Amino acid sequence: MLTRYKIETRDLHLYYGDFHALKGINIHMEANTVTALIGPSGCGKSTYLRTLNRMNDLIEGVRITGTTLIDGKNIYSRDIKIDELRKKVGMVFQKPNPFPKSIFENVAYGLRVNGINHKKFIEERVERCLHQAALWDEVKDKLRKSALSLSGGQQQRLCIARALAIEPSVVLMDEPASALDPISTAKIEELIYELKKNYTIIIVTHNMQQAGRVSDKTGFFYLGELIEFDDTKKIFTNPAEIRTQNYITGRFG
Amino acid sequence: MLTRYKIETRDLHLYYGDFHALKGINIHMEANTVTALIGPSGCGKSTYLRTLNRMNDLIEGVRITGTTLIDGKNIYSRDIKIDELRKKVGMVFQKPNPFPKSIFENVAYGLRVNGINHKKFIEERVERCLHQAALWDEVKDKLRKSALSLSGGQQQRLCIARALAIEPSVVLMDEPASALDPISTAKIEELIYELKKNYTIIIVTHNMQQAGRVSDKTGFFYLGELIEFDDTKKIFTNPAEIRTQNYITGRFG
Amino acid sequence: MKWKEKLIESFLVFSGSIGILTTLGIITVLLYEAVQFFSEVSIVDFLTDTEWTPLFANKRFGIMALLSGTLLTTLIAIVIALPLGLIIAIYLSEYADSRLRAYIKPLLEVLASIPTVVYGFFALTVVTPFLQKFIPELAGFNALSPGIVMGVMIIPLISSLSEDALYAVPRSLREGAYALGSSKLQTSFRVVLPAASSGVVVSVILAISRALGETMIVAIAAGQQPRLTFNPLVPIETVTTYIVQVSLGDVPQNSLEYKTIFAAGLSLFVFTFILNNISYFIKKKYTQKYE
Amino acid sequence: MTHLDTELKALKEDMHEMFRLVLSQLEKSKTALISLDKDLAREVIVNEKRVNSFELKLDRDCENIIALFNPVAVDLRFVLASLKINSNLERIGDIADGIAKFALSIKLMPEKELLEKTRLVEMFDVSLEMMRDVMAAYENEDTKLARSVFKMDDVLDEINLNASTSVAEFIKSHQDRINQSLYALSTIRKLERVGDQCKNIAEEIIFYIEAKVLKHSKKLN
Amino acid sequence: MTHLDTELKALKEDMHEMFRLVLSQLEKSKTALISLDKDLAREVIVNEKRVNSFELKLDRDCENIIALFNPVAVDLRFVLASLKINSNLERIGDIADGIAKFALSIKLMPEKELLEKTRLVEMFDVSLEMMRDVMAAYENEDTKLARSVFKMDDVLDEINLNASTSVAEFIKSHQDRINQSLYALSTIRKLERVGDQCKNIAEEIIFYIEAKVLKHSKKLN
Amino acid sequence: MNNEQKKNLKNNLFKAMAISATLFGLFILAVLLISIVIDGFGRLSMSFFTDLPSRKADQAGIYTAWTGTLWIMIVTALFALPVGIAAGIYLQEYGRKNKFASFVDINISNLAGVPSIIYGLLGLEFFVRWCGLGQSILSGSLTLALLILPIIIVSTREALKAVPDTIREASYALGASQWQTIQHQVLPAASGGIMTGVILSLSRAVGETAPLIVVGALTYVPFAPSNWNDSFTVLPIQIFNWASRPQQDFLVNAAAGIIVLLVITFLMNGTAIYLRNRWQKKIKW
Ligand SMILES: Nc1ncnc2c1ncn2[C@@H]1O[C@H](COP(=O)(O)OP(=O)(O)OP(=O)(O)O)[C@@H](O)[C@H]1O
Ligand SMILES: Nc1ncnc2c1ncn2[C@@H]1O[C@H](COP(=O)(O)OP(=O)(O)OP(=O)(O)O)[C@@H](O)[C@H]1O
Ligand SMILES: [Mg+2]
Ligand SMILES: [Mg+2]
Ligand SMILES: O=P([O-])([O-])[O-]
Repeated sequence: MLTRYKIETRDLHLYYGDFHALKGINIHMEANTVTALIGPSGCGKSTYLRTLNRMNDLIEGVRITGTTLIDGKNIYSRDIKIDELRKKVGMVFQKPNPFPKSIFENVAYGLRVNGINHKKFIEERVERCLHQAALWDEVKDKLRKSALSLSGGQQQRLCIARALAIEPSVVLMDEPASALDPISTAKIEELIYELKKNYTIIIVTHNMQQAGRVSDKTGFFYLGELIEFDDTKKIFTNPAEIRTQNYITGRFG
Repeated sequence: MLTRYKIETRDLHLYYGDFHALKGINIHMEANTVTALIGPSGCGKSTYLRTLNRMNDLIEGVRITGTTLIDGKNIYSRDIKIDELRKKVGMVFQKPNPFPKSIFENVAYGLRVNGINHKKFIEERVERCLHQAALWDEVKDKLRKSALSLSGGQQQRLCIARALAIEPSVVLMDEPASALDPISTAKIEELIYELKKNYTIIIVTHNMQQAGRVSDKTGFFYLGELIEFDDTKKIFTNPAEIRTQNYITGRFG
Repeated sequence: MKWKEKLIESFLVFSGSIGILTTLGIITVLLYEAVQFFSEVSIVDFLTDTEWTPLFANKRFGIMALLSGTLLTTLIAIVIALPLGLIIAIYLSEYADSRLRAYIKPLLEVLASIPTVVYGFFALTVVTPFLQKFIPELAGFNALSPGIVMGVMIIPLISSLSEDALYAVPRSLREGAYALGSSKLQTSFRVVLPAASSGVVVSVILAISRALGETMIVAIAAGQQPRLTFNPLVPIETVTTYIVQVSLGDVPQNSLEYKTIFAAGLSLFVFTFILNNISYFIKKKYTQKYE
Repeated sequence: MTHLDTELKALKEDMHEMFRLVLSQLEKSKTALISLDKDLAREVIVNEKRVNSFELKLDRDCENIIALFNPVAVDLRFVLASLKINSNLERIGDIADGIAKFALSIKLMPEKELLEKTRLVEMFDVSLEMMRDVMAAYENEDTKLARSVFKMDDVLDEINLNASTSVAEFIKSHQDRINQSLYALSTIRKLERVGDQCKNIAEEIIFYIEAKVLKHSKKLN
Repeated sequence: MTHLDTELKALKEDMHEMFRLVLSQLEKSKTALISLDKDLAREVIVNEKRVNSFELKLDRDCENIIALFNPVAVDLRFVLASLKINSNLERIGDIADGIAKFALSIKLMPEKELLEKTRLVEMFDVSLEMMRDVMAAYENEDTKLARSVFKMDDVLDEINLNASTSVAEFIKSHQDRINQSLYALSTIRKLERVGDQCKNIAEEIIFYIEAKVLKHSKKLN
Repeated sequence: MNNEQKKNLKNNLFKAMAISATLFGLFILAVLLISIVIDGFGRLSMSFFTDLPSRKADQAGIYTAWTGTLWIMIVTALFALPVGIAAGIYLQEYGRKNKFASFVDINISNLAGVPSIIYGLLGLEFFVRWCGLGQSILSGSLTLALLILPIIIVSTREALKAVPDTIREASYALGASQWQTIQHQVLPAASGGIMTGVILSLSRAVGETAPLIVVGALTYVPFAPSNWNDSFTVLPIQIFNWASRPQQDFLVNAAAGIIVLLVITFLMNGTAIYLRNRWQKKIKW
């Protein structure tokens, strides 16, 4: 289908069983931008994020209508291979979740399950991704050590490197820094800012300041609806919707 | 001992076994103020807070030197009864931790374990404390329901009511809102602002904005030392120490 | 790749269903033989008769005679194990320092890993003679001695599972209680124990169920004399012992005697089945409260 | 009400105080000049210190609110607008002080003809009117009222534009009153500035309420 | 470098641009008036629009930085100082524009005697010097340099104080040049304002670097 | 007495009770072990392991018993392990929410509580009679396999449950299929826990007596089994047999047999505990 956007969602509805979790979402992201999704707890931010790599398929009883295009292709059409989609749309989770393997194997895993076994190639890719995730200098001497021996912030950057290893073009992040201390958080935010050059990034965050700092566009979700979607600057200085304003100024509920 | 402050700590050192966790802390709080303790993870904020109600006594291998006066009395002297101290110095924890009892019984618990059984008295106290914690209206019709049925934010306010029930004059809060969503957080912050009229409050927080919003004084801890302690306004507009400035402006490490 | 995964997955499904097949098997087998049994023996007699003498010429089929033995030994075991197990659990979880707990808990668990024949032998050769010193009228085979030994055997069942439940109560809850000025004992009994109550109840039910089904200890040390009594000093026979007794003899298949063991087994099964279900639902309902 | 709301309310009240203070300064400076009331002029000059310290306090308050509460959207616009209005008010205070100083410098009551020709009194009145309007607009978040001052500023501009000519004319016929005329001209120039400041204030009010930037835009209203 | 640092750096660069733009406006307005170069005057008037829109942009940038990055301490002081310096610069731009308009209004080259008597050229030079100094002070975070402008402002004040008298004297002897003289006086009043603005800028610079509030304080330096 | 003192007294009283209770449990354990060692240690000799059973106590050995136990253990493991682990994987990974799986779940938890002798009845009727396997090692092993299946399934599930969901999601998010995720991430991470469960369940099988008696293990077998269709006896049954005899000498034999049985059980349990500790230390989520 035709779209000039990297990602475009049209009239997306999602139901968990009877519960209508997303109500007609229309949103689009351009390539190489950072989009932040904010909103009160339970408003559907994560749910929307997870429609983009079809992570919600893993949950039973989920029903979806509407269209989501990535690079112009409907990701819910039949000829889409879900594994391929997930390779293209990487994901980083709230809590750092490295595999209980070595640092090296964590990054290499995505390649291996996708049938790549060429040693040299894997080594190069691992190094490059660790560089990209600004982690190489800290781990280059202990690639064979367990990933669990890293600090929380390092683990999260490792998870980012791991996601980058399969060369996604979109990276989804679901509250990637909420389990981290402020210093690690700052590092992750810097990283997001860097990664923007090569990736389209969507980040869910509870932290309004974070949305302000890292994103170009911001979407405000409320009760399953996308209330407002605009330039982050606009949202934070002059939101069009009163609900958005109430939320970001803390006058909610 | 003589002190004109509600709480005064002089040259406090604390060791966890060999680890020197607090290094010569000197700090004092006036009555009816809110003091925020900030600093990077592991700098000793919680440790210091927990010296004030001797919660650290529960941990094996802790050694303490120096003096801490509350209302002019050395809380580590022999004639201090630890249960009495803890009644005077209430505490609210990071994650809401209501007892798996009814809402009413949660608030009444502190009275009961201190040997108070007068029904009327307990009822009145429970109601008053729930009012103070700005929770009464939300729970007055379900006082006999389990406290676990409340939302996270409500649970945390219940924990505050529980702490108030034994009429402490000091309330310690260790990251009381870090497990809550922004809306509940705002409610807790309002509450702290209200409680200030009657209590001396010390709050540990990771969230600098929170320190700015709720506190009159702010102390910045780093590697077990109290680097700077001053009016919150001063700290946030013009800190005296370059390390403080680096921390609050996010230019740390 | 794909078909390999399909194959693996079908094996997984098959394995999953073995559990159901087993249950079905048990019920079918017990019912199949029991139905035949009840076609020959009236179910009223079975439940009301006070004697159990299927191997004698004068056949009487009063299951109560066996059940009373089972209940008696179980009761003795629980009377021993419940208070001891619970106190130990609270002590280990709330009072003992971590190093002490690390040693004591596995040591106590050794009690549960000892094969039951060993306990039977122990009851017969050590405990009974020892008890006889204080209670001269105690018979060589009796309910008391195996009951006590069974109690000791299930102590770790209660203490370990309860301790797990107590220990799983978040530390923050204890700190909450201490911060309100409560003592250790108050904290343990008023906050921690209620918070862990479902786990504790489950452990007790499991212990009871285990005692009901216990075989070898009673088979060795309780004698094989079915009688409807609650006197712990005389020989008795439990449901399980009877089944062993019959299996050891040369009872022809398809004989009525042969079928009795299925009728007896069915009675036992019904008891434990109910208990297990109760504990399952308690567990389902109350776990994950703190997550 | 949130803690931030409390702070914003306090800020607004203090701003209102500042408005009143500066307005009274300007009123007094008018009387001082026109009626040549030197005592009043001295009072204005003394009070200028109060204006200055009040400006500092408000400045500091705005800074603290931003540093401690991280206001966004309408709250941030309100604080920033107040910050700027505050400095506009301080400048009006300065102007009142300057006019009072003129009143101290001249020896004779300003010639009636001069006042009429230069329309100085009218100018005073219009600028005071503008100040009162923006004050009320700020108080009541009334953008309509705020917009009304733009028209009034046109009057000031017109008077200002003709000022040189009328002063020059007056000087030609009143060689003895050159000094006084020059002060009149300077006062006119100053009052024109007051009009500008009020316009700025009005723009800031509109900016904070409607988030529309009017400043420097061609068409107003 | 953090994201905020990047933004602050960009802000500083833009502010520098604004400084240069306004400085060049003031320089050109000087030439336009003194050499009566009407084309140059027109250029200044046209460029004023650029200054205005640049001010708006910088204003908006500061607001965005505050809204999005919640700067505190030195960062916040820098942004707030820039916000105020920006509006000071815009006013200097306004003044340059006003002077250029005077240049368009007068018909004859300003009399040499008038210029000498009123020390107008000197005034221009001093205020340009002040502007260059605060610009460099901002650039290099040099509080010493910033402090140096306070002394220079004294010169302007003195000239301004004597301006009425000297213009009055000049008018007496040059009745045909009244208009021109009045414009000269107005220009002097304006340049005095430039001095004030530069002083304000210097105060803001010192405030942001040292967190010391100098504004309205009695003793400077 | 004031409130404070009362609190203290109660506290100390409770502590005294708790320590006595703990010591009581440990005391019984000690008495049990010591009395058995005293009774049986002298009887242990090489020939005790190599002698066939006999009517004369001093000539009787446990040769047939321990070979039978070995056979039973191996054959039981052969059936129970793959099926048990597979069922655990199925229930935990595939059928987490569906009705069938939750039905199976109730079942498993029930089976875990069914008295072992009931399994004996099942084995007797189903394997021995209906399947016609006779009173053989195979019948016994299959019975024990069913008996320990719930233990293996439950411990497999526990071990899998301990692997956080985030690990699975991470793997899916990298484009791995479900089986790849299980194979590469979940199983390796859970292997320690599964191993522990397996060993514990086998150690349980080694000690089981009643179901094998019901299935028809003989108390007297004059030869060692050579394949899984042979009839057999096992150590606990041998012990039971000796313990049931009135002669004192056979009680000594029983004690000696018990020592052997206990050593085997303790070794297996010790291994399991060791494995569990190492596994828990290695992986901290
Ligand atoms: N698996 C599920 N089954 C049923 N309802 C669900 C499920 N997952 C989420 N929901 C519901 O859908 C709504 C949106 O959930 P979602 O996780 O997207 O919220 P969110 O905006 O990410 O909130 P948070 O900030 O707390 O993460 C919530 O009301 C939630 O209860
Ligand atoms: N029980 C303990 N035993 C040994 N060391 C401890 C213990 N508790 C804390 N520490 C150490 O003492 C230091 C201070 O800990 P503390 O919990 O006070 O930090 P904090 O400032 O509260 O950090 P955070 O923001 O992460 O809560 C840390 O280095 C920590 O590792
Ligand atoms: Mg979410
Ligand atoms: Mg802490
Ligand atoms: O555990 P038992 O085999 O004796 O039932």
